[in-house]
Amino acid sequence: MIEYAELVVLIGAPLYIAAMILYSYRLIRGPTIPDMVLAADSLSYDLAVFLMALALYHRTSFLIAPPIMLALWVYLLDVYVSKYLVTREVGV
Amino acid sequence: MNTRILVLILLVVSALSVSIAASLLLDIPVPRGLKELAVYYVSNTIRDTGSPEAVAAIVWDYRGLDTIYETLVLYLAIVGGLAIFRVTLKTITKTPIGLTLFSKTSTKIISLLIATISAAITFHGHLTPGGGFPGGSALAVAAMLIIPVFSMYALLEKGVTSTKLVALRGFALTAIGLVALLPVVRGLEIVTNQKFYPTQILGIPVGGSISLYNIFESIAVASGFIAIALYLSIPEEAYKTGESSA
Amino acid sequence: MLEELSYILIVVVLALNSLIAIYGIVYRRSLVKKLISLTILSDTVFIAVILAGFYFTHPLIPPVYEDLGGGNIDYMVKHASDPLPQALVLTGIVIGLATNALIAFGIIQSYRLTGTTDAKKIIEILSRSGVEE
Amino acid sequence: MILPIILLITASLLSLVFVYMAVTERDLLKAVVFSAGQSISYAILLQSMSTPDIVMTYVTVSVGLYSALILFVISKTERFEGGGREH
Amino acid sequence: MLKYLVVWLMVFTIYIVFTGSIAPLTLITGLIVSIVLSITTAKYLVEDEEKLKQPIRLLYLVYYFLKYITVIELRAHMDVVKRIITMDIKPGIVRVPVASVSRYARLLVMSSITNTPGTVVVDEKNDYFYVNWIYVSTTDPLKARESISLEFERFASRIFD
Amino acid sequence: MIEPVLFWIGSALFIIGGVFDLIAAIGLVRFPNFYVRLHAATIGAIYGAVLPLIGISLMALGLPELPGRYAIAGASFVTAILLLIVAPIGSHVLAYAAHKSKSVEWNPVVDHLAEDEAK
Repeated sequence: MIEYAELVVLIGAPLYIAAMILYSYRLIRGPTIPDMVLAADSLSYDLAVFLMALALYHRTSFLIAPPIMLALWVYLLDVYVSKYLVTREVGV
Repeated sequence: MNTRILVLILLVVSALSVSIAASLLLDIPVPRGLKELAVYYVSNTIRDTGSPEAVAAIVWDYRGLDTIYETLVLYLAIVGGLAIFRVTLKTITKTPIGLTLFSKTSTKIISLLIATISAAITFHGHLTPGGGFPGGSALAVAAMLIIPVFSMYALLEKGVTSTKLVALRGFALTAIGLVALLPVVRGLEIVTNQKFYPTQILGIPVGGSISLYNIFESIAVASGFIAIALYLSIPEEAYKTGESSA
Repeated sequence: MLEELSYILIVVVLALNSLIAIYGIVYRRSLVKKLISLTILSDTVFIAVILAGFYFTHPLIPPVYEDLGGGNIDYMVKHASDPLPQALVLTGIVIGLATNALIAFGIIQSYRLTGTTDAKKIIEILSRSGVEE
Repeated sequence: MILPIILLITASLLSLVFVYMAVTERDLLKAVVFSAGQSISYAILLQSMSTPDIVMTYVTVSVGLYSALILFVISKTERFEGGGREH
Repeated sequence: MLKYLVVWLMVFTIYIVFTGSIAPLTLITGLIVSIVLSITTAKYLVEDEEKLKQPIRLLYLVYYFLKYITVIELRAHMDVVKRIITMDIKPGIVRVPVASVSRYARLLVMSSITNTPGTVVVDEKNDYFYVNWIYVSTTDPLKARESISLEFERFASRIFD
Repeated sequence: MIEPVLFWIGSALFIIGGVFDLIAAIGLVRFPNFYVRLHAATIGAIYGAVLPLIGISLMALGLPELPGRYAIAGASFVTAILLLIVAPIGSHVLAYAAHKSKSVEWNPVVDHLAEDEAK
């Protein structure tokens, strides 16, 4: 059964990697800063899924915590960039 | 602008072509096995340290003394940074601006969840990946989310001041030192783990001193970074209007 | 074949990355840009240290046992990643953050004194006010 | 073994692009976002080398705390290399 | 008193689900963590304790979650996927009135609107949501409300108001 | 006997999520400005991330020989729930900041928010 899991992850991988490259293209090109932060958001949500699937691929339960961090900390980037754009001073 | 993209494409293409050529032409051996020192660490970690996690075992047991000194460096760097900014936070009063109401409501929930997850990472640091450093920095992020969303004054009103945080940090550092020094009273070496601290309490694996170190290190890292963030978020006007009391 | 390609490519890319970061530290005039380049350089060095303990096997698992019972030591020795570089890098990352925070405090303070973050202009201002370089 | 190899190749090329863009960008705010992208691609490298301890600390510090720190610095100094807070 | 219990239960459940084990170590540390966090944060999280005494609201929430993630989302996703292929867009920001009162009800309505592809809440002012809409079919606030947020609001007022 | 069913449902969700993620990425590249790209990013966050995470959780539950399968399932489920809370707030905050700072140029059909702010 676990070989099938590996196969499923391998079939899904090209989709996620292609999406990753397209998101990075938008992150590099993005004319404005909100565009770039949006692309970084989507990139890390995509990777949260894919890195979690890597735990199935390597058959271990110890690779599960990093994706949750990746998904959460990009929210921190969102909040800080938005606050800077709105008020110029982050702390007030 | 255009030359910049051109140079970028040149860089990527040359990196790719050099490595393709090297992998085709040269016979470079790639590593296919663990190094001998690592074999020792991986196979003996449970017997030597009582922790199934080899990284935590190295950080806090095999090379525990290094880590304690590095924690001291961390403490000094933060204290040095705070010494450059000499201002008392009490003198500044201003109405908080913050972000939108939605982000305020949801940041409350998200911070609670982050704190929960960071506690889970810290307390299982001797059994699963994680431990003091990731748990502590995650806890710091929970507080650093509050600063832009509610503004720093919200934290100050609740009594979270950087003086208290530096004091908390000092306490955590003292606790780490005590845990390291305590085996000396029974004539053992400094930073002794298994001969002094129990590996299991009532059948629950606690990993000797490793879990204690993890908890205190997490407190130290979190309070240090929150103190830095609080100092950095003092608005510039506080300096220009001369409200600072240097 | 692919394994060799990926290994060499990572080494080449890490070398290029550190060269670009050093260019940023040395030739860029903004102090903030120097700080960003410094973080990139330290990250690259951390990856290089981790790469020193990396090897090709499938599955590649973290060096963690399932329980205290000991488990299958042979399986772990064949498939676990190297714990020593990880332990060294782990403390390095956090200490790097603290020292970079110290540098950030310094940059802000020098901006308050001189009104610019441009390294050349700072030297000009200092030499005009009679302070030796 | 094929999946980690593909990830290593893609992520290392991405990191090269992000590092170059971050160092040569004049707008420091954009440089911060590029350096966050560089951190994300390094996180992929680390995760495919199976080092979860490092990934956790690295992602927290490098995507979250470094970005916040440098944004604090930019908000207190100037946004563009060579002066100026606005466009 | 009840609010502490509810926050405690939430934190404890998240802790257990995240670690995925019921070993004694997890249970003991989870108990400590959840008690500490519920004592320190419950007063900021819960506004009205009376509503917690009606568990029917929780059932509504679960039913809403299931219906939302399958039926409503699928319809909206297909719409936007079609627009990605055909590039048939007419973007704009429209006013949408909201009737929900409590903060959590509004947060739920807002999250539902934003999580549906095609609509994003930009701002909130004087009981109006300002919604960025990918295809503005009407500029009249009441008609826009019918096609954007009416269904969410019905559930939200049942769950949180 | 339930386990193969769970596993195959989970794999289907994982693959479908990948397809939606790719479509979202194409949308993010093709759409003309930030306010329209927000909608493509929402696809990437909900059907491109939350759905496949639930799928991975089901897959892990359906694999009895996987060590620590409950940990994988639980962590993916918690990540999915967190994304459901975090993703809309991220988009909303970014849209708010872009509109407040006027850093994005676009030609809307109608912009009630700008009209109300001009009053």
